[in-house]
Amino acid sequence: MQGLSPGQAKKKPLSIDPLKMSAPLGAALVFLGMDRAVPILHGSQGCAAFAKNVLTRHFREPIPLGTTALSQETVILGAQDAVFKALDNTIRKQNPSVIGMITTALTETSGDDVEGAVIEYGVSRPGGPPVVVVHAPDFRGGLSTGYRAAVEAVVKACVPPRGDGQPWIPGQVNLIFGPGYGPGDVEEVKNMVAAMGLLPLALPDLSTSMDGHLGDGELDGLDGGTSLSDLARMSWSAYTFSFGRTAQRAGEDVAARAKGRHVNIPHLNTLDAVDDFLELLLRIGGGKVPESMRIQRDRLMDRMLDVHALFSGIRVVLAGEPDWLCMTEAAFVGMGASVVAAVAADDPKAFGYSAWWPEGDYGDLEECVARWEGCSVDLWVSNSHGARVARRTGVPFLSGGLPVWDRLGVPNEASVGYRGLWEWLARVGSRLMQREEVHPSE
Amino acid sequence: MQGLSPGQAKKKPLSIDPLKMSAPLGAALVFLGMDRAVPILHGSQGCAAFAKNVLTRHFREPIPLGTTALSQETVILGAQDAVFKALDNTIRKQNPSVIGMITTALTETSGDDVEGAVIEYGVSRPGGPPVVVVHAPDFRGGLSTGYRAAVEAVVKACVPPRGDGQPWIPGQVNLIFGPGYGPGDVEEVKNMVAAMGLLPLALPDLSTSMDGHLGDGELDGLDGGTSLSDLARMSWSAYTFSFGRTAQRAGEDVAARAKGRHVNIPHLNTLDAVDDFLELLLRIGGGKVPESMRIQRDRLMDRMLDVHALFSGIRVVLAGEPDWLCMTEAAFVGMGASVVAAVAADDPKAFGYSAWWPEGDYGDLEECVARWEGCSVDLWVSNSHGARVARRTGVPFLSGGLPVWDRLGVPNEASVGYRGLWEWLARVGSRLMQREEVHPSE
Amino acid sequence: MSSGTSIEEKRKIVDEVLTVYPKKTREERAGHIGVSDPEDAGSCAVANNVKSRPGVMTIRGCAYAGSKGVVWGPVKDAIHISHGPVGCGQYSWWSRRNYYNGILGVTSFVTMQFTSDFQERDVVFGGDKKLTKMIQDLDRLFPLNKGITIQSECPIGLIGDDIEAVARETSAQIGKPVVPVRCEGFRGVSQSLGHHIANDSIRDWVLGSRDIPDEGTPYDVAVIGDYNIGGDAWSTLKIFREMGLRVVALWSGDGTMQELAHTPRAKLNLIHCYRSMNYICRHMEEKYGIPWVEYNFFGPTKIKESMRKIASYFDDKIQEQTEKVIEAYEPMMQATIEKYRPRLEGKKVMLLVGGLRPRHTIGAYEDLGMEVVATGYEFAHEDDYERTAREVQEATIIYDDPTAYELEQFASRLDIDLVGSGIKEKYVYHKMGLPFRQMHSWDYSGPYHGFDGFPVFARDMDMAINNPSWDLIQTPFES
Amino acid sequence: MSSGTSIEEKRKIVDEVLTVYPKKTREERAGHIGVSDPEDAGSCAVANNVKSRPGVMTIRGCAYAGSKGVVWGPVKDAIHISHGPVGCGQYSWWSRRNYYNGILGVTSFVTMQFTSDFQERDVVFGGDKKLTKMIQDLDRLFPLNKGITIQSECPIGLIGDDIEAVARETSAQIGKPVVPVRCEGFRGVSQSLGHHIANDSIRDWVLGSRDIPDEGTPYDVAVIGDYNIGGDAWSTLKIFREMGLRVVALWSGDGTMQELAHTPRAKLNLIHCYRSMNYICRHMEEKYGIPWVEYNFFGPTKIKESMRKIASYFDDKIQEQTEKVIEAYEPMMQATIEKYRPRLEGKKVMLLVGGLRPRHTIGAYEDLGMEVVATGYEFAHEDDYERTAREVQEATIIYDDPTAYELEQFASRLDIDLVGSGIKEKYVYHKMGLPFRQMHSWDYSGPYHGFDGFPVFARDMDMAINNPSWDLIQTPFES
Repeated sequence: MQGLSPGQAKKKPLSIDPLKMSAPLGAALVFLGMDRAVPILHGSQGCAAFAKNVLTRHFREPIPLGTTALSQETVILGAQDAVFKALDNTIRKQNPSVIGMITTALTETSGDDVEGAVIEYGVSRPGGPPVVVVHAPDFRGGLSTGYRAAVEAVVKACVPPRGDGQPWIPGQVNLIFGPGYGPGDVEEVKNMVAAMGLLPLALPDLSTSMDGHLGDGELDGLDGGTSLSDLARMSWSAYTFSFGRTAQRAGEDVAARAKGRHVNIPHLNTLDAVDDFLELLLRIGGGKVPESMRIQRDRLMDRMLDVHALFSGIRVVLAGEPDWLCMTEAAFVGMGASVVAAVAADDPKAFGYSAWWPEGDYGDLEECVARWEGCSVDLWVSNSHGARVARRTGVPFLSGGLPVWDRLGVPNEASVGYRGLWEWLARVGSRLMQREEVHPSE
Repeated sequence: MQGLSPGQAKKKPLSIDPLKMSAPLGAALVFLGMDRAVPILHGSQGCAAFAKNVLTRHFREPIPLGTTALSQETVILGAQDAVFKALDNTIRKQNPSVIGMITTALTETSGDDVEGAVIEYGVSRPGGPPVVVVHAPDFRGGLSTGYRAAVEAVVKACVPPRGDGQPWIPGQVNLIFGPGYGPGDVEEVKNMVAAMGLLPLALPDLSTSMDGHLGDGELDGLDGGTSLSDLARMSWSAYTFSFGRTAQRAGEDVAARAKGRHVNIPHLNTLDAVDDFLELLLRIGGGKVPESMRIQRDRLMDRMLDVHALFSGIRVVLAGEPDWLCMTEAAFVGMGASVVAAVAADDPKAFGYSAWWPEGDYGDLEECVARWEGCSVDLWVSNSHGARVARRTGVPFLSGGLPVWDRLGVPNEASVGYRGLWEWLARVGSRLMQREEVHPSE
Repeated sequence: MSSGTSIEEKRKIVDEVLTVYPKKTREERAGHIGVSDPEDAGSCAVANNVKSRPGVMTIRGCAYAGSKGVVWGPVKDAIHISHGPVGCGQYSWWSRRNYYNGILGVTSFVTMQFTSDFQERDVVFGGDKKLTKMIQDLDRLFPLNKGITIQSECPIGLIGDDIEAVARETSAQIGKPVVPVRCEGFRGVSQSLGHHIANDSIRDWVLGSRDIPDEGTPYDVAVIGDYNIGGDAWSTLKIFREMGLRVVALWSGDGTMQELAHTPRAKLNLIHCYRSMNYICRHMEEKYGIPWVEYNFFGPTKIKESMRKIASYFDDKIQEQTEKVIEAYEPMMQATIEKYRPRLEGKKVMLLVGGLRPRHTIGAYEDLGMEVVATGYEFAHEDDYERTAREVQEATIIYDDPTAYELEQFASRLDIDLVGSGIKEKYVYHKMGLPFRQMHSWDYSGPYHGFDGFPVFARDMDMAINNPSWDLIQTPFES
Repeated sequence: MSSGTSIEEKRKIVDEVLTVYPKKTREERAGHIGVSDPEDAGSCAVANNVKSRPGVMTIRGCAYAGSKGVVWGPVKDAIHISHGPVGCGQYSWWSRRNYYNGILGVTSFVTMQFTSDFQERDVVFGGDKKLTKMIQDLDRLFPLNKGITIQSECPIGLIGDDIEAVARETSAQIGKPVVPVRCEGFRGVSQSLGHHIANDSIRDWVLGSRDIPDEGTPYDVAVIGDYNIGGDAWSTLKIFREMGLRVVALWSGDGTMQELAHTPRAKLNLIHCYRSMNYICRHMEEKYGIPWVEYNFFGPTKIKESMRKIASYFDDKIQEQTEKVIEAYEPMMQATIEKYRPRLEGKKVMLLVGGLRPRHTIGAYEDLGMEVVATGYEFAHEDDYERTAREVQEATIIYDDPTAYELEQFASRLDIDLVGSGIKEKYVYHKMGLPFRQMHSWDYSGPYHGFDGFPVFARDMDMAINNPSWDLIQTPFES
């Protein structure tokens, strides 16, 4: 894979058609995967309104995202009162189990003491739900940076160290997910773990909160996701897996609290990566790979061969969050394609990916175009914003990552595990196939 | 829905770009869903070669389809020797559990006595696998006609009447599928039945034979599907369901042999049709609708609302086999779309659909085009042959039915049940969405 | 349709909804919610344009949204820099569907996104140098741009950057307008102040004089406050042109910098979205003596009324031509009503939108036999509520900046058939089993303005309400 | 590469594979399988063109496939009626990818499908009347067609229809050729007889005389037996034109009725697919004295050899030009070989195809360093095997109409790296974990002919063999 040298990237004073999402949105995403959690963006109303807009279009779900609605005066005179009011109102209306208080560029620039305000609130109104403060200034990193800050803050706040007398619960396994895992992916991993006879505990668990369901009663969009009691029980697990490097430190922290073992899984997007993961689970669980998984594997192998000629040697351009890039690159390379350019929407070095991709401070679509100009590209995969640029430059496009609004059911799609990869191959292969079979004179 | 009067249709002396597949292929399809079954087309080599070609492209699987390889002499002098040799060779090489001997236009025109030959073969070489003769002249009906003949012949040959002392097996349910159900659909129905605590027996069962898997050892494409012992056990089921009218008579016959009850399910392509089916299963099984089904239903409802504006009031043209038309029409109409023209690839009257669609003798793409000319159409759904005509006439196209070769994974797709319909909505909705969001000046 | 009793009933509903609040909040919110009463002139004049309470799920945006997202963004041949961190520009990117003609990246930049992507060092050391460099680079990369605007995000206002100085300096360098807009998100209580700030920035940095070297005609008009969402302005222009008027400027959907600058040549300003653009109309009236007239192009009743009102500013020729245009479209309007009215008659609508829509669309719904039984604004002012009073039926509930809770309560207590609001609310109402249309972006459809827009509007309302899916929202099995 | 020992080894493998058969079958099949031996002239002359045994999974087609599918189908401006039941035309529809220029449904009909869709009553009462009506209708519906052919399906030959009479009558009516083709599927042992019948029908119903009112040139040639699969003929034409030749007719990919009729003007017939078109070349040689020469346009070695051979029929000008063309393409050919040969060197190939490919592609594989270790035909004759003997390396296994069993055995016993055959076989080999390319239709790729085709061919073989998926075909867990 090609890469700009960091020097090249840093020179740019502007970003055109950027892919980078900002940190508060990433932090909010973690709380959307927690049961009865409400994330509050500590900033002006617009911060919450805009982030809510993007998340709503992607998930096609109500997004419970609050705001401290700062105004000129509160910014100048201090925001403690706004924090108090926001917490008061949120607790009375939504009755949340946990609240995420997420800073923004505004409050980080003004140097607001949000921790102090939250502590004081707890003192003055005891008995309320835990309030997890996450620092996510828009000007530091992107979605992944905010996501990581949030998942680590949640672990610190909600996963207690395992007590000396408390044994591990046999077969219970913690799964800490990075932002590359949508609801469909989380579901797939949980299903795999459960199929191996183990008990999965996921953080965050978008598969039950943001999976798009219309249940009885609960209309506020707060139902589903990891509960506080799930988090409390995480310290009773002997094994913790984290998925994607963005979740690695959180996974390590959980394992440290449980005094158990931690394994980071960079991706589950190739057949052998899934095989290896199942081997790990086998060693933990001691059982057998069940028939259902074997059927999925047989189907995956068959499809890999059915589609291999479509992927062999094609040149792909990717743009997205670092974890997603790692996963998607593995899937393409595993099928014989080459990734000729990858642009990260957040700084890959900060997540341990420095060997592969250029710095992502300025990762934008303009860069994406610049990289492949002069070389033929068979497919461009990025979030839906890429569609317009891809169309303009004549490159076949397929949306992936976040936000995606040009296809339906995307949050439920999986690309990991035997079944996820099997579906991914059909999805991507069908897109690639559109280049075939068209008669030249038609 | 509009329809040509039968008179109009009958006037045509020619068929241009026909959708009709011929009967022997339909008959072969049934045997492809039976374990270690080999269908043999009794005709010239080309019959088998062509049908094999079509089925291979659709399923992307080896298709075990034999031929009696008739030549000029054998046609004139009688084909008994060819039948004997074909059976000899097939039994020696493939070691099948059951053979389908399917006539073609050639042998039906020449008046060959294939029953006689098969009986004589059985007498002269006792102990071989059952040979089920199916009459499927190419000049009588289409794929559905051949399919029906085959599934009925299989029931007659392989499902014995229930003996007086033999009780029904509690919870065992027979599922007789028409040609509207691909491997993914059959799997979905079996999963539903199993989730309700019942024991499904399917005929044919493409979900384990034509699902595209690469297992150990068995490379001949004969593994998976309904076994002879499954068929034998079918007479011990108190309930038989048939899916689609093409399978209705076979279902009735199975139920008669089991001295049980039969219900025909026209389609499972709307939420309420699936609800009704589950109610029926509840009455049989007496259990509860499990949580997994509720989750699927909640997701389906949610998606219906997410996509309803895409479907509301759109005008759709369909072309395909009668059962498939019934299913697909139900799905579209259930979502508020209107089917402005439907062209049947086989005579719908012959399957009890006369109230809805015009005679299908001449159902072809030319007709499909003729019907919607002058009125705007938002989507055309038919087998892949429709793509070219749709492109020529500027109508958005989505492939469905058989054969489909312009998308991957199609045999595994489902459109029935909560989950199948949920997936179908994303598939079709995403296609409809491509009309949205394109800026006029881009 | 309604009656005194009905007014009482509605007041009772409002009271019931508010009882859950603590006393202080209840009193405060009561001021924001009224029930229209022809006997009581002040019944619709609810409290407005005050700060939302922190922690409520308001759907309001911020000043940046009002400037970049609404007023400035659609000006197609200028480059609009989201100055500050990446999120604001990213999240609002292409969510308003302001259509335009032109070649993207060459003559038009509407659907592109430019940001200075502030990093920590920019916050610490200031962003003026970066901004200067960026403007120079942009002008080099896109030489056909006709101007550059600086849309300030929150940190800019805190770190003491002097973007006005940068604007003056770079404008001289590139020889084109560079417009600094102080639309930091924390200013004001909603996007509304952003509109005002943006209007003022056009006034101060762009607007020209009446002495424009082009021959005017007596029929020159400017269209103000049509953002061409889904092609709205194109339907609008068609009507004015057919009436015989010459549209010299379009503010701001599909509009250009030159049109903005040359607007003072207009003989009459036609304003559709009063809330977001009244400031500039008042300014032009004061400074140049250009009169302005409000119009409403939703639904045939209001379209015809508006056309005749506008024509009355001109001579007989225009007035006669206007009648001909009305007559020509009559059959199409009738056909639309005949087709959809039987399917929509009596359906009850609840609205919560911004700008002009909560009052302007009422006529269009009524043309289809529907009733708007509750309506309100995200960010309206006193004058909006005054105007609303003239449009609503008796006993309509009117709310200002309602909370999600209030809306959900009204929706269920008023037996609503259709909710019209924004994307952020859409799925909440879906979960309640309530048909919903996005009334900011027309839910990816449009246009809704003018004669061409009404059949689209009617079809969309029909497809939302009459889709069979709504009948299936129940669970048949016992848990 | 090979040696006498190797020949022995191969013979042993053949014997082992055949042992499972009963004696009679074993003897019969042994005649169909040889091992090439330079010492033994007859070693490749295996038994051929005899009936396949019923019940074996032969991949052969029928006479209809040979006529409609191969020879006639690509003639683009004629309408080809599949006369009989619907299946034959339906199943063969657009499976050969014969590319063409022209407007579909107006001037070209290749990718449309026309059938008389026989019903029971047609079988009972005969189809001549229907056929007559159909031809009249087609000519009315598609007035720019240049002729109509009647491709007989099985029942036609049994029910005593007189399609020749219909052809004569309707041809007079529409004033265009109507060609009856007696290619019923039961005739002959494979598609091969269909080629012959189709050739004869062109001879008898279409071919004109040498007296054509157009000035010929000394460089007029006809290209015979290129079906333009994936654009093959276009790559071919390019070379002949660059050599200075004038191609007056193309048989039959992208070809027209007029080209067929005017072929006798050619000074030389260039034949690529000998099997399907040799009949017409021999006829033109006899009747008009037109010489013919076979050529092979797969891979640079054979392309160059063929170009020089063809040039030798012409004057110095052509010969010099030919050398220039060869020289011009040399760098591209070298670059292709340098890129792919290291990835493909020593890979073992097994082929089973029809027509010319089992021998013609050997040179192309060898250009890439690959070995064709087993090859054979679906429907070849004696003369094909004679020609094959000249192309294969020592100890190559050669089989005629092999069964699926035989092929699978050879594939595993010969440690094959790549199988080239048809779509019907493709997935069988996938299940065996063996890379596979469809060598009838180029697996939706192409062209493979000529200089332009070789890089495509090389890339395709590389992507098939070197895809990482093949390494993963194993099951890691215990059952």
